[in-house]
Amino acid sequence: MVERRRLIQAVNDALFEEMERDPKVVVYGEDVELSITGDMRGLHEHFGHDRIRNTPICEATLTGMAVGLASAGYHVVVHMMFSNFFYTGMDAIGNQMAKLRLMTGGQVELPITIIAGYGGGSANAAQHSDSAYPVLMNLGGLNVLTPSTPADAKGLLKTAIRGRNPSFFLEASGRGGEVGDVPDGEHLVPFGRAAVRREGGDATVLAIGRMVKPALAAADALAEQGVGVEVIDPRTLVPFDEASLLASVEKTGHLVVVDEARECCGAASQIAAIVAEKAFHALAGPIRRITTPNVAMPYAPNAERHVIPGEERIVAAVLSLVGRAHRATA
Amino acid sequence: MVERRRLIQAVNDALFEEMERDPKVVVYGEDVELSITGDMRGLHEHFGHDRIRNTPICEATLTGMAVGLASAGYHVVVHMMFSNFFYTGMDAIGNQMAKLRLMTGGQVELPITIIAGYGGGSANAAQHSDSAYPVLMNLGGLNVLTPSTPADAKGLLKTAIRGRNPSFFLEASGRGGEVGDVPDGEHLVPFGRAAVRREGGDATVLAIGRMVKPALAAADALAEQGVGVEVIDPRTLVPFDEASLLASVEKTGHLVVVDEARECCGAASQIAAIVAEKAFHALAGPIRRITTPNVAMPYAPNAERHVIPGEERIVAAVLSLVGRAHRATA
Amino acid sequence: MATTVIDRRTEQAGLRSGPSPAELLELYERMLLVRRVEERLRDDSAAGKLPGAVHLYIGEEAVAVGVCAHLGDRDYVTSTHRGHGHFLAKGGDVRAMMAEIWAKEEGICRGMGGSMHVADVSKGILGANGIVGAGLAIAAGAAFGTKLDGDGKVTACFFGDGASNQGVLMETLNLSTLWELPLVFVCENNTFSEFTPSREVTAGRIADRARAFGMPTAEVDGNDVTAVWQAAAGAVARARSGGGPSFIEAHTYRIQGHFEAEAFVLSGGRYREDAEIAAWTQEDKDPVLRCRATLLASGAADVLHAIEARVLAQVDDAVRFAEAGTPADPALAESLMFVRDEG
Amino acid sequence: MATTVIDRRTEQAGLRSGPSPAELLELYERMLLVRRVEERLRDDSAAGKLPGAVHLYIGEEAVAVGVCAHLGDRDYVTSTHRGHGHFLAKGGDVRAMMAEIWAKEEGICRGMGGSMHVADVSKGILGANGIVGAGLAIAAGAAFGTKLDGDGKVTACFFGDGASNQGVLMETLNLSTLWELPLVFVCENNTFSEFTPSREVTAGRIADRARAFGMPTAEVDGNDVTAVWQAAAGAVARARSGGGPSFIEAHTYRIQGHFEAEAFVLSGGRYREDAEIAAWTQEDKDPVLRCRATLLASGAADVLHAIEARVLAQVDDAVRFAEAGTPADPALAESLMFVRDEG
Ligand SMILES: Cc1ncc(C[n+]2csc(CCOP(=O)(O)OP(=O)(O)O)c2C)c(N)n1
Ligand SMILES: Cc1ncc(C[n+]2csc(CCOP(=O)(O)OP(=O)(O)O)c2C)c(N)n1
Ligand SMILES: [Mg+2]
Ligand SMILES: [Mg+2]
Repeated sequence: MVERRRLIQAVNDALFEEMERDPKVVVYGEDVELSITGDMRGLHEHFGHDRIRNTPICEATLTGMAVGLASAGYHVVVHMMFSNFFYTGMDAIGNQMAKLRLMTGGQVELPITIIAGYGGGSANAAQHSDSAYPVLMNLGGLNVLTPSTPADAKGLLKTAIRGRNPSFFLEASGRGGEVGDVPDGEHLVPFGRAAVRREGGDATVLAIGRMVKPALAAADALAEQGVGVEVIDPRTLVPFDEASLLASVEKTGHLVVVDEARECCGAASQIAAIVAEKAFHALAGPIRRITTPNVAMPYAPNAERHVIPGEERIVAAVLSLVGRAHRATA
Repeated sequence: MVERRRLIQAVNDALFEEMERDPKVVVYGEDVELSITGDMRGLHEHFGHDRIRNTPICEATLTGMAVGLASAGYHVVVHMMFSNFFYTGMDAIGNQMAKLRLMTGGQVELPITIIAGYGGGSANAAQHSDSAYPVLMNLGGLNVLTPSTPADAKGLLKTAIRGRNPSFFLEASGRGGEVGDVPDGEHLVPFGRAAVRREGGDATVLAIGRMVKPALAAADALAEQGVGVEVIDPRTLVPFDEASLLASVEKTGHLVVVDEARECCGAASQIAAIVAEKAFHALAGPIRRITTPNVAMPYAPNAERHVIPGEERIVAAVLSLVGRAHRATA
Repeated sequence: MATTVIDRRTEQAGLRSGPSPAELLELYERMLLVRRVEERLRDDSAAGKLPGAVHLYIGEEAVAVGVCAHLGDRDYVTSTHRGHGHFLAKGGDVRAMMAEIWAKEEGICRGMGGSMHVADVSKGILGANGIVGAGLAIAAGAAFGTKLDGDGKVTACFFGDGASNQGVLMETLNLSTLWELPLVFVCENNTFSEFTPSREVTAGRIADRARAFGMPTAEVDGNDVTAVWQAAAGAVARARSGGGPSFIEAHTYRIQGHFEAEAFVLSGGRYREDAEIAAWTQEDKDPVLRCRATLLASGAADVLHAIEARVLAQVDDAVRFAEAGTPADPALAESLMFVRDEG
Repeated sequence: MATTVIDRRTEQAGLRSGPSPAELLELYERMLLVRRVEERLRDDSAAGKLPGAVHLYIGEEAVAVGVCAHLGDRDYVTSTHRGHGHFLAKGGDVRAMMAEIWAKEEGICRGMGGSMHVADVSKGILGANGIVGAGLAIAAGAAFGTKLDGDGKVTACFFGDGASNQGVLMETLNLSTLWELPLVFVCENNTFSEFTPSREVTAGRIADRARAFGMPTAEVDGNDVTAVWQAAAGAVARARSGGGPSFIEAHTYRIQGHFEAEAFVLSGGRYREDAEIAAWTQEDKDPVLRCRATLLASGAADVLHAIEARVLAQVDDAVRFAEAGTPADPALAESLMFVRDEG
């Protein structure tokens, strides 16, 4: 059985279920009680001040506290609003969460889930629009989750909260209203397993998070031109499902990676590098990255649209690879 | 005319010369007056408390202050000791330095030079051994400099201090004693121009910062086996000299990227992705990344050696590409 | 806030007793400009004409205006996400700000920054800032620069009660005390951090955090422009003459929501009473009405009418200018990231 | 430090007047253990036997020992880069610590952490930390956890005068006050941040930063183990009984260099006088000698000999254990990064 849920409801459901299941799950963050993004709505009334709590504005302490609270046996959920605020709380992310398990010789487990919105498209300007996950991916010890559907949002968040490692759960800003089917009852999504969102034989398009939607639209458009596109949604960037991607590239011979994060050392770079190393002989052409260029997000909506990847850029990239560009766009 | 200088002296020379040249150059940081790494030695005696100054331990403010001081017309040099401490001062790096010029519509210039050591190999353990530049590279608005010789250290640092953008000048920890020729007099090295450290026709090895040395050693070893390796030192990662690299790969058909930073979304990923996109048709085989795996740096020296790239791994990677592995290593 | 507490040291700084009648009129006009601009932004935001979020300063105008009255173009300010008031009080151009919020090429940041990032560096306005607390360290850096310049420039740093819980406050209190920076900390305590009442997230008195460093500190009624003006006079004079940093905590109240889509995102969630808001809009509290009443009592009715008309005309003109502007140039996103000069 | 200042609130916390004679002997033995272990580390580091940098606590032993005397295995501590003393005072195993510093598989962190990261979570030692100030927030988190557990566990957070300038101090003072966390802040003011004298980088009195939050605060002679013990007794009792956080500033002195390669890296650079160091090694200042003198005066000479012998044997045994250990397993670097369990 499935149920239609908005993405933000699915997140909210996951939190309710996990807090209900395990009294050791504790949530805190700035303004989580009134929940301005909606993902935390109702939790305070239901679970009370010990389980979910507003904090002062002090990201350095919020991330550091998560380490101590997790070390003391709790499963910690921290809401950080926008992924730009990771930088404000970066010390404990980069120097503690990502390293402490190794540094202690495996003595600590850090079941920490950090939730934050990411990405542009809402004229929030540079300081509220970063897709800050490549930074996390380079730090070594952090899981990075980029759900694109309500079902995955719910299932990945539940897995994260139950897990025993630090995980960053990234919500595409402004996409909370999107609706999808969510399986009834206990729904968990494992880390490191990509979803093939659409099958196709001519090119593989790997799209991350909010980029899955324009990738699917591009695949539709390309199908009309006779180009079969396989759309892969990795769902988690760390751990990353190499096998599914490599299998798809073995089949199609072409790869386009679509990512809203900046190009330089972005997730798309990492994925392109993996394929250039491990599926080189299957490649029939260059690997294209469709990303936001190396810029801060501009405020003006037309400028935002100019830099954020969209359907047309994906279509053009695929066509440039499959060699039908002229015929198809003529 | 050239002079033999230790790397750390070359850095010190650059600071002396630029502070002498421009009274608007100001230096601060924790313990810069006594200069424990040696790069700042003598500056305090010579230029006094207004030009170089010890600060309290407060990285968030140190990086933020740089933005204000630069906005007020100064060329700011901040010493941050170890690149791990970038995380502690990350907010102003990620949310201000990297973005403010765009956000103000180009009103501000931020001539800021941040100096820090990076990398492992000294049993400093995880919190003092990160090669934290991939994080910077993803932020969009920051120059990233990784000199590998005394001459480049001097020339790049001088260019950075005179420049009008934020630049991160990264010193390989524990390598300050290495000696090299430095041209006499005014010596500037432009950003975005790679150096070909050794020519060769069979494979291109791009090596970053402290990895240039093992790459050259590997090239020597491979030469004995009849394999000609071209060693490229990009010198600056942002801006990056794509043209030189692509030209080399066009010639050799093979690329190995050697980087001490972690593999995931590291500099090597970015460089591999560029080549997989722009020189695909020149490639005769997969692109190999030789990096530190996605781990925190362990303390034990044997474990450090296990994870940090070295000559053998480079040799093996090149041999795996040029197809002489069995013959050569037999 | 009925009481005005000023530390002894501030009193000793040799203040004039308050603004002159002419100065008070100027303060009033500046406050009214901020108010009318933001009422227009409120309406245009509700009408869906503005792209991003707008955080309004309505009810807090006396703070920015009272402080900036003592600053010239060569002095610096750093501001917050709620920065229109600081921008206008420091002499920023209304048209250029309005065009910015409308995402136009004519905007002060060419449409790249928007409401949360209005800056005019030529006027010493180093920028509104979307990162809570970030302005504190930037201000310390600017103040360090002016200290090195040695020509008496002053930096004022505006920040909220919420920002006061960011560690960077303590760091900059420490450093500016040690380095005797010409810096005026201005805490706008409007009783809320977004939707959280300050008292739930703020222990002790904020001003005590500065007192712990021995910094001259004043707590003032932030809705009384004269009280703010007076405290700032002392603090700015002290900074200008090399006396180092001072701290002003201005008690005020945010009349609008945290931002203009608040009702929508909270979908019924409540964190304050309507009656509380209403009380702060009365003539005994609202800083614009209060100042107006004082001026009326001194017989300035005609002048007030002229001011009102002038301000409204200015706002209309600015909106027309913004509306008629050219859409921002998308290519700027790439061309403006670096000054391309090195090497 | 001749004077001991204790706030009135601390006095009221109903302390015993000091440790019993038997307890004082235990405190002495623990201090001596820290001292002798570190003397051995000093020598072995100079001899090039230890891989990384070692930061020694010599001269500051009374702080860790006086505080940890009130803590059990289920209580938590967070520590600093100078963490051997905290580790041993909190009951960490000497052999396991020594083997860690020798980079051996038998090390408490299996050779992955080293001197700067000694941790024994089973003993509540959440770890030495190479990031100055990081322990403050971690301690607040642990204290929040124990508050939720509601079973009277206490967290003590050790940090330096240098760390006191990190904003995270103010953030955790604020949050722990609001949330009434069972947390004891222990500032070890040893007058230096690396090679910078504290007064050059630290404005005001550090304890005043806590007083600004209304936190019970004590300034004590950190070289007098009884004074530390007493202040900690009050603070720990308060935390245990739900009375919230307290702050102790212990005035002490770092006798060794910032780290053991100091003379080498400074190559002649000086930041303090030899005479100053020498003064702190005298019987009226050095915490171990001072305690010893007190015990001698009370006629415990024989016991002291036995203790000295026992401690030296323990150190020898630990070094032998470490030296004979297996080199760390390099593969751990990869296998320990994650608990591989999800999905
Ligand atoms: C570093 C950071 N954390 C969180 C936010 C989200 N945020 C925006 S405004 C705000 C509240 C600020 O409160 P205060 O400083 O009192 O300013 P006010 O809005 O009341 O003017 C918060 C939490 C942010 N912008 N930056
Ligand atoms: C975030 C950070 N900044 C800088 C350093 C470098 N550093 C190591 S110890 C130290 C001084 C610490 O002084 P204090 O807190 O007084 O401790 P003490 O060494 O005196 O025990 C500094 C600056 C660091 N380890 N971490
Ligand atoms: Mg507020
Ligand atoms: Mg110290």
